[in-house]
Amino acid sequence: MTTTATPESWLAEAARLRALFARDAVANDQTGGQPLAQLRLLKDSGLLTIGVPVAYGGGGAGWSTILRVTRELAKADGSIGHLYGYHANFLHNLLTQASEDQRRDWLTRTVAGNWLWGNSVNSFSHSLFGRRDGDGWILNGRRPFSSGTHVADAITIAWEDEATDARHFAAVTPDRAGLTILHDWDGFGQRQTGSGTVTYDNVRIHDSEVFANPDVVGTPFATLGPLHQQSVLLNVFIGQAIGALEEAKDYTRTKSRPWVYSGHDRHSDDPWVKRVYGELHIRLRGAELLADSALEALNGAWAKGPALTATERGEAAITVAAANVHAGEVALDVTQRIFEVMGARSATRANGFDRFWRNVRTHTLHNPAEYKTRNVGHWVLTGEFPEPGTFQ
Amino acid sequence: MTTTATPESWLAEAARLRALFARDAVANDQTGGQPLAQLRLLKDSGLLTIGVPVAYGGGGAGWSTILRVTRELAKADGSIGHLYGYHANFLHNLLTQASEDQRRDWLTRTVAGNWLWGNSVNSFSHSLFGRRDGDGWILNGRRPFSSGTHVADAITIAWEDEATDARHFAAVTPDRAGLTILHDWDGFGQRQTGSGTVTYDNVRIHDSEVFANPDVVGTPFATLGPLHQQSVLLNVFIGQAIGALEEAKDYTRTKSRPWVYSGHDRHSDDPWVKRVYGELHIRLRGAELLADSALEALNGAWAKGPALTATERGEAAITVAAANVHAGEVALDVTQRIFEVMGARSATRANGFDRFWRNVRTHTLHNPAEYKTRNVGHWVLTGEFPEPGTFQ
Amino acid sequence: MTTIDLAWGAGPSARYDTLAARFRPIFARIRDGAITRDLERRLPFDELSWLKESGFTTLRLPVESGGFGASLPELFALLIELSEADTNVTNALRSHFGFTEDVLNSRFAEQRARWLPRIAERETVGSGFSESGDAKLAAFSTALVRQGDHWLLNGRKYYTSGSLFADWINLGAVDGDGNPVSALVPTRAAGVAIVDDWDGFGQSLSASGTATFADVLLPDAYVNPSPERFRYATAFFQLVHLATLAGLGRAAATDVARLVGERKRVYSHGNADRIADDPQILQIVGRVRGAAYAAGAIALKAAEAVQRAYEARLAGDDDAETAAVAIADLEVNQAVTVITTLILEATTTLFDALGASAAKRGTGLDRHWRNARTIASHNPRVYRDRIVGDYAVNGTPPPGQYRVGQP
Amino acid sequence: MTTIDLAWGAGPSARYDTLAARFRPIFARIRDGAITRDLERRLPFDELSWLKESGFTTLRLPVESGGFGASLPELFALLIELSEADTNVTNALRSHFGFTEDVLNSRFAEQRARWLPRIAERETVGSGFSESGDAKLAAFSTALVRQGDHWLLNGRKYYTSGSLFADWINLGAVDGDGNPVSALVPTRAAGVAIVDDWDGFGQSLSASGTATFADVLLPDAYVNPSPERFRYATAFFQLVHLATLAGLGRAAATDVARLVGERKRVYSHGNADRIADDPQILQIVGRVRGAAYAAGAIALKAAEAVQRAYEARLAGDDDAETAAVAIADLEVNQAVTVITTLILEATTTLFDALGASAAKRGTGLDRHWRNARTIASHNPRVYRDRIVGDYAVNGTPPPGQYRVGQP
Repeated sequence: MTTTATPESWLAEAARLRALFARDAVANDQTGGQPLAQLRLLKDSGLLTIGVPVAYGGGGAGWSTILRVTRELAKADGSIGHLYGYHANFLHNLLTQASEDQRRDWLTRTVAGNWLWGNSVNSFSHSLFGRRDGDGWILNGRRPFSSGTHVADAITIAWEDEATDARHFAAVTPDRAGLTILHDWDGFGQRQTGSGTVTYDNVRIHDSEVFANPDVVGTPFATLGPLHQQSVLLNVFIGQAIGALEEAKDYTRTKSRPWVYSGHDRHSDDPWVKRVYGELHIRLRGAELLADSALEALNGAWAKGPALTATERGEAAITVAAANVHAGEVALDVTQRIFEVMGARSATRANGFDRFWRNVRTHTLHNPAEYKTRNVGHWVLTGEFPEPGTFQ
Repeated sequence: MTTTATPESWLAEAARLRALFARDAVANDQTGGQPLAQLRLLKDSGLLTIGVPVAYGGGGAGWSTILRVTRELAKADGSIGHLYGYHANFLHNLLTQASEDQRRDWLTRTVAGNWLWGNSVNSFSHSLFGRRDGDGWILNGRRPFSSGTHVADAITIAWEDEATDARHFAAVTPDRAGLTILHDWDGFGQRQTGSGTVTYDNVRIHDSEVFANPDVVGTPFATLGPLHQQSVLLNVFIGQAIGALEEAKDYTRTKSRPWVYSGHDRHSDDPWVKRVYGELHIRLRGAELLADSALEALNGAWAKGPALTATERGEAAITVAAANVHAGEVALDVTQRIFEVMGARSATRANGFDRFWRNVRTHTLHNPAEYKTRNVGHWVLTGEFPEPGTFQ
Repeated sequence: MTTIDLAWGAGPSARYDTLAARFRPIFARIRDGAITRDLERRLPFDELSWLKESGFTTLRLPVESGGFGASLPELFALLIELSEADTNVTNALRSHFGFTEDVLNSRFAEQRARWLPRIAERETVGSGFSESGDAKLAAFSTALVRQGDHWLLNGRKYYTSGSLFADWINLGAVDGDGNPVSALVPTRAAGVAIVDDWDGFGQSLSASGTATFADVLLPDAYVNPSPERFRYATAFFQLVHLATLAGLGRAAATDVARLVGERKRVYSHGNADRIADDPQILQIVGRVRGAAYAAGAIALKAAEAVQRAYEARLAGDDDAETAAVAIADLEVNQAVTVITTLILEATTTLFDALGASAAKRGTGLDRHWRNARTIASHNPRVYRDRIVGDYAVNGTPPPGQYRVGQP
Repeated sequence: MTTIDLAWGAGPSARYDTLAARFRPIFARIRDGAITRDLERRLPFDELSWLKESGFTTLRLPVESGGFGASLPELFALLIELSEADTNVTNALRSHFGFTEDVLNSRFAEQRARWLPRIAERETVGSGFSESGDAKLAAFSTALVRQGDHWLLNGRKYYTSGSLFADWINLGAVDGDGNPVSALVPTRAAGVAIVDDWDGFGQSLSASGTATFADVLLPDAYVNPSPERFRYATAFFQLVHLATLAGLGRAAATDVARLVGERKRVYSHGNADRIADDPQILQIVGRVRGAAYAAGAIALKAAEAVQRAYEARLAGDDDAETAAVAIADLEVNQAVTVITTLILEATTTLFDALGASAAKRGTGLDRHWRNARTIASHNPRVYRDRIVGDYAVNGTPPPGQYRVGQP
C-alpha cells in the first residue's frame, strides 16, 4: 500500500511501474498469456485499491487520477493499462449499479485481498442466458472478450434473461462452480489482456448477488458506465502513443543511421526527421489535451451524482466520444509513422515496436470509432445527444 | 467604452461584433480595401483599448483575453481578427521594448484617441535603412506587408541601421513627412488587412522616438514579441476554422440537398455527412485546446516579467509553436473539407465560403509552419529550444 | 517537350506524341493567359476558337469522318494536357465531347449521319441537362412540345457548361405526354438567351450560366431519336473531371517548382543557404509532383476501362457491354477519392514551400485550389466510395446508369 | 477471373491475360496458405518450387532463350498478382529478377551465354549485397581474392533475400586490390552457410537471413565481368516494392470486403439492419479498394518508364539511355509516396469496417499492415520526395545510379 495517499504519489508510483514494465513489454507481447510478474508488482504498489472509496478502506482516488494511472501504465504496456483500466471500470460499475450492502461486501474484500477484477460482460455476443430458478438464476452459455479473467481475483458478469432479454449484472469469484475460463485469447495485439472466452455450465447466481441500486435506476447517472469504459480505452490509446513516440525517439537518437544522401552524420540532424517528430508530438499533444478534457468531463458528471441531468450526461458523452475518437486516430498515426523516422532496421520482432500499432489497432476495435464520430456529428448538426448505451 | 470591464464582458462584446461583422464579411472579402464600417464599430465597442494597462487609462486585459477577442472576431472576418490582433501586438511590443516615457506617451494618446495601430516592420524584406543624422535617423526605403497601415491611427516601424545592420523600432503617426502608404495589398485572402507597401523618403526619426527599454535589453522577456505575434496568427486560424464550420453547418442544415442515392430526404440525415462534421468538430476541438494552452503559456511567461528565464521562454515557445502549427493545419483541413458536406451549389462567390480557406492559406504564409514543426521536433529529439527570433 | 521528357509518364499509345504535338502549341498559348483571364474574369472565347480551328473538338471522330480517330485514353490524356493549361476550357468542352460519344454510340444511322459532319465542321455543343443543380434526377420542367411539323421549346437550364462558346445546346426536356426527350438547340436560334451568371469561386470561366428558351422552334431533325445517352456516360463525365484534376495538379507542381527556384529571400533558420537547396522545401515540391503524377496515371488507367466499354458497344454483345460499362463505372469511381484527395492536398500544401508573396493575387496560385475544390464539389468522393464498397461487399452494380440527365 | 473482371484494371498488354492465366492457379494456391504460413512462420519452400516449375522465374527471358519474353510492365503486373497472394514470395524473388536484368543488359556476350541458360533451367538467384543494413554504400568487407586459377571468398552478408530458396547468391565484394567485384556463389558450395535469422515483424518469410562465406572456392566463370549492375537497377528494385504494396492492397481490399459480407452481429446504433448495407461501412471498404486500385495503376505507369530504359539500352544510344534511366528513376520516385501512404492507410483503416474479432491472429489481417510497414521502411518516402523536388526545382538528376550494391 502507498503511504502518502495523494494523486501525485500514485502517479509517481505508476511512473515507477512503467519503467519496470517496459523491460518485459516486448517479451510479454510475444508470449501472450498472463503478466504474472507485472501483476505482482501492481499489487505491491497498492494502485489496485486507490479507487475504492475511503469508507471501504481504499484510497478514494478520483476517476481522473485512476485514468491517468491507466495512461501511465499503458505507456509501457498496453495490456497492463487495459487490465488496470478495466479493473477500475468494475469499481465504477459497482459504485453505480450495486446496492450499499453489495458495495461494502465486495469492496472490503477487494481491499483486504488486494484483488484485481476482470469482466465477462461483452454486450454484443448475446450468448449467455439466465433462467429463473427459485431465489436465483441458472446461467448457461459463453462470453467472448472476457478481459482480465485469466488473472482476475473476481469477475463482473452479465447475462440476458432468457424470458425477457433483460440484462443483469453480478460479481463472482473465478472458483464459482460451472464457470470455466478458457484462456483462448489470441489477438494480434493487447496480447496479455486475456480477452478470451468464459463458459457457463449451470452457473448458479443468488438474487442477493445480482447488482441492484434502486437509488439510481433509470437516471442518467446510472448510464455513466460506458463513458468510463470509453475513457479507459482512450487513455490506453494515448498512453501507448506516448510510449511509442518516446521509444522511437530514443531509437532515432541512438541507433538510426542517416540516409545515404542526407548530408548528415546523425539521423537526428536531418530536418525531415525533426519535422516528423515535431508533427507527431504536436498532434499527440492536441489529443492529450482533449483526453484531459474528457477526464474533467467524467469527473464533473460523476460529481453530480444521481442529480446528473440527461443534458449534462450528454455533454460529457460528446466530450468523451470526441477524445476517444481523436486519441484512437492519433495513436494509430503515431504508432505507424514512427517507423518512417527510425529506418529499416527498426522493423524487427526483437525491437517489438510494432506492438504499439497492434495494440492500438486491436483495442480500437472494441470501440467503433466510426459510429462515435457520426454521433458527434449528429450532435453538431442537431444538438441531440447520443442515446445512452454500449459504447456511447 | 465598455462600462463593465471584465474578460467576460469583453468577450460578449466581441461576440456581438462578430455577428455584425458576419453580415458584410463576404462583400468585404470581394471588395478588399478598408473595413471602415467595422473599424467604427470596433472603436465604439471600446475593445481597442482593453489591452492598455489600467495605469494608462486602458482596461488592463491579459493577453489571453485579448487573443480570445481576436479569435472571436476572426470567426466572422479574418481581416478584422488580424487587424485587432496586430494592434494588440503593437501594445505588446511597446510594453516590452519602449521606455516608461514612451509607453506613457503613446498609450495615453492611444486611449484618448481610441486608436488602431498598424505596423511596418516586416523583418524579411531588408529594404528600409536608416542613417544617423544629428540626434536622430533619416530613413529611406520601403516595407512590404505593412498590415493595418491603410486604416491605422499610428504605426510601429522598424529599420536597419545602414552602417551596422542593427534593427531599431519606433512609432509614428501616418502623417509623418516622407512616409507614404501605397494601399497596394492585393492578396487572395485576408483582403482587408491592408498588408501593402509603405515607402519612406527621407523620413526623420528623433532619437527620443526610438524604442529603448534598458530594463529588459538582452533578457528572454524582451524576446516574447514573436510568441505574441504567433499567438495572434494561431487565434485567427482557429477563429476562421470555427466560423467556417458553423457557417457550413447552417448551410448543410438549411440548403444542402441529399445525394440522389443517399436514401435520405435531408442531407443532414446522411450518416456520412454527420461523420464528416463529427470528425471536423473533433479535430478542431483538439486544436482549440492546444490554442488555449498556448494562451496560458504566453500569460505565464509574461507574468514572470524580466525575471523570465531562457528555459521558461523556450517552453512557452514550444507550446506556442505547437499550437500555431496545429491550428494552421486543422484550419486548412476544416476550411477545405466543409465543401465536401455542403454540396456543389455551395461553391459560389455569392456564398463566399471559400474566403475561409483563402484567408487561412494567406495568413499561414506569414508563418512558415514547416520550420516551426522542425523546431518542435528538434526540441523533442534534443531538448534544445529554438533560438529566439522572428517566427520562433 | 513530351510528357515523357517531363517525367509525367508516357501517353497512352505509340502515336500519342505525334497526335499531341499538333495541339501543344495551342495549349501553351492558352496557359500563357490563364492567370490573367482568371483575375479579369475574361471568358476564353479566343482560346476555344483556337481549339476549334485546330480540330481539337473533332478528336474522337474517325479519320474518315474528318476527325483524328482518337481513342478515349488518347482523348483523356489530351484533356489532362489541356487542363494543365486551363481547367476552365476543359470544362467548357465537357458536354461537347459527351455529345460526340452520344453520336458515336448511336444506334440510329440518321443520327450519326446528321451530327458527325457537323462535329467534323468544328461545330460544338454545350450542356442543357441541369435544371436545379444537385438534383439531377428531378423531372424536367423544360417542355419540348410538338406543334405541327415543328417542336416548341420553353424552359430554363442552369449550369449550361460551355454553351456560350457553343453552336448547340444538347438539352433534356419532357414532351407533351411528360416523357423524356432530348434535342439539340442552336444557341443562336430566336428565343434562346444565355447569360454568364455562373458564380463559382472556381471554374468561373467555363460559361456554366443560365439558358432560357422562349418559344424556340425546332425542326424534327434536331430532336434526338432516343432520350438515352451513351451507356458509359456516367464514367465518361466523371473521368473528365478526374483528368481535369490531374492536369491541374501538373500545373500546380510546375508552378511551385518554378517559384521555389525563383525565391531569393533566405530564412535565417532554414536548412540551406538557398531555399532551392533546402531539403524540407524540396520534399514539399516532390510530394506535390508525386500527387500530380499519380493522378495522371490513375486517370489514364480508368480511361482504358471506358475505352473497353466503347469497344464492347461497337462489338454488339449486349451482355459484354453491360459488364464493361459497370466495370468502367467502378474503375472511375475507384479513382475518384484518391485523385481528388491528392489534388486538393497538393493545391493546399504547395504554399508551404513558398513565402508570403505567394498570396498575392497576381501569382494566381490560389486558383488551383479554387478550381480543384469546385470540381471536387461536383463529384463528391464519399459517395463514390460507397458505390465501390457496395460492389465489393454485395456485388451491387453501380447505380443510375444510362438515365437521361444523369451526369 | 482476370484483373479486368475484378475491376483492378486491364493488364499492360493485349496478351497479358493469356500469360497470366498460366500462373494464376499457382497464385491462388500460394494465397490459400498465406495466413497459416505467417502464423506458423513457415518458409514458402513449396510455393517457390511451384513457381520455378511453372517457369515464372524465367518470365523475362526471350522466348528463344526458353522464357516468356515478358516486358517489364508484364513482369510487374504479375508481381502485383503474386503479391496479392503472398508478399513474402515476391520479396524472395526480387533479387532473382534483378539478376535477370543484369544478364539481359550485359554487354558481355559470354555473361549472357553463361547465365541465360541457367535461368532458363529454373535456377534462381538470391541477394548478397547488404553487409550492414541501411548503410548500403559502405565499402564491402567481404573479400573475393584471386588464388591460383580460382577465387577465394570470405565474409558475411545480411538481408540475403531469397537466398535460402535460391541456387545462387549474387554478391558484392572487394578483390585483393580493394576494387569492387561481384560474383555468383552457389548456395550449396562448401563454406556457404545461410541462416534464417531475419527477424522482421513483416515480410518475415522472405528468407532475408544472414549468409556466411568461409574459404569458398569460386571459378572464374562465376565472377561477373564487371561490377556494374543494370543501369535502371534503382528504379527496378524500388518498383518491385511498389508492386508488392499494390498487390498487398488488393489482398487487403478483398479481405475486408469478404469479412464485412460475413459479419452477422448488428450494432444497435448502426445505419442499416445489416452491416453489409451500412453506407458508413461500405464507404470504408470502397476507400480501401480505391487505394489498391490507384496503387496498381501508378505502379504500372512507372513500369512503362522502366521498360523504356531497358529498350534504350537495347537501342544502344548512350545519351538516350542515360535520359531514360533518369526519367525511370524519377517516375518511380514520384510513385513512392502516394503508393506507400495509400497502402499504409488502407491496411490500418480497413479495421474500422470490422469488429473486435478482426483482431484475432487467426484472421491474419494484421499481417497486411506488418508487411506494408516493413516494405515501406525499406523504401522511405520522404527521401524520394526530396529527390523529385530537387529535379523539379533545380533539374538535379536522381543520385547514386549504377553503383554496386546501391539497391
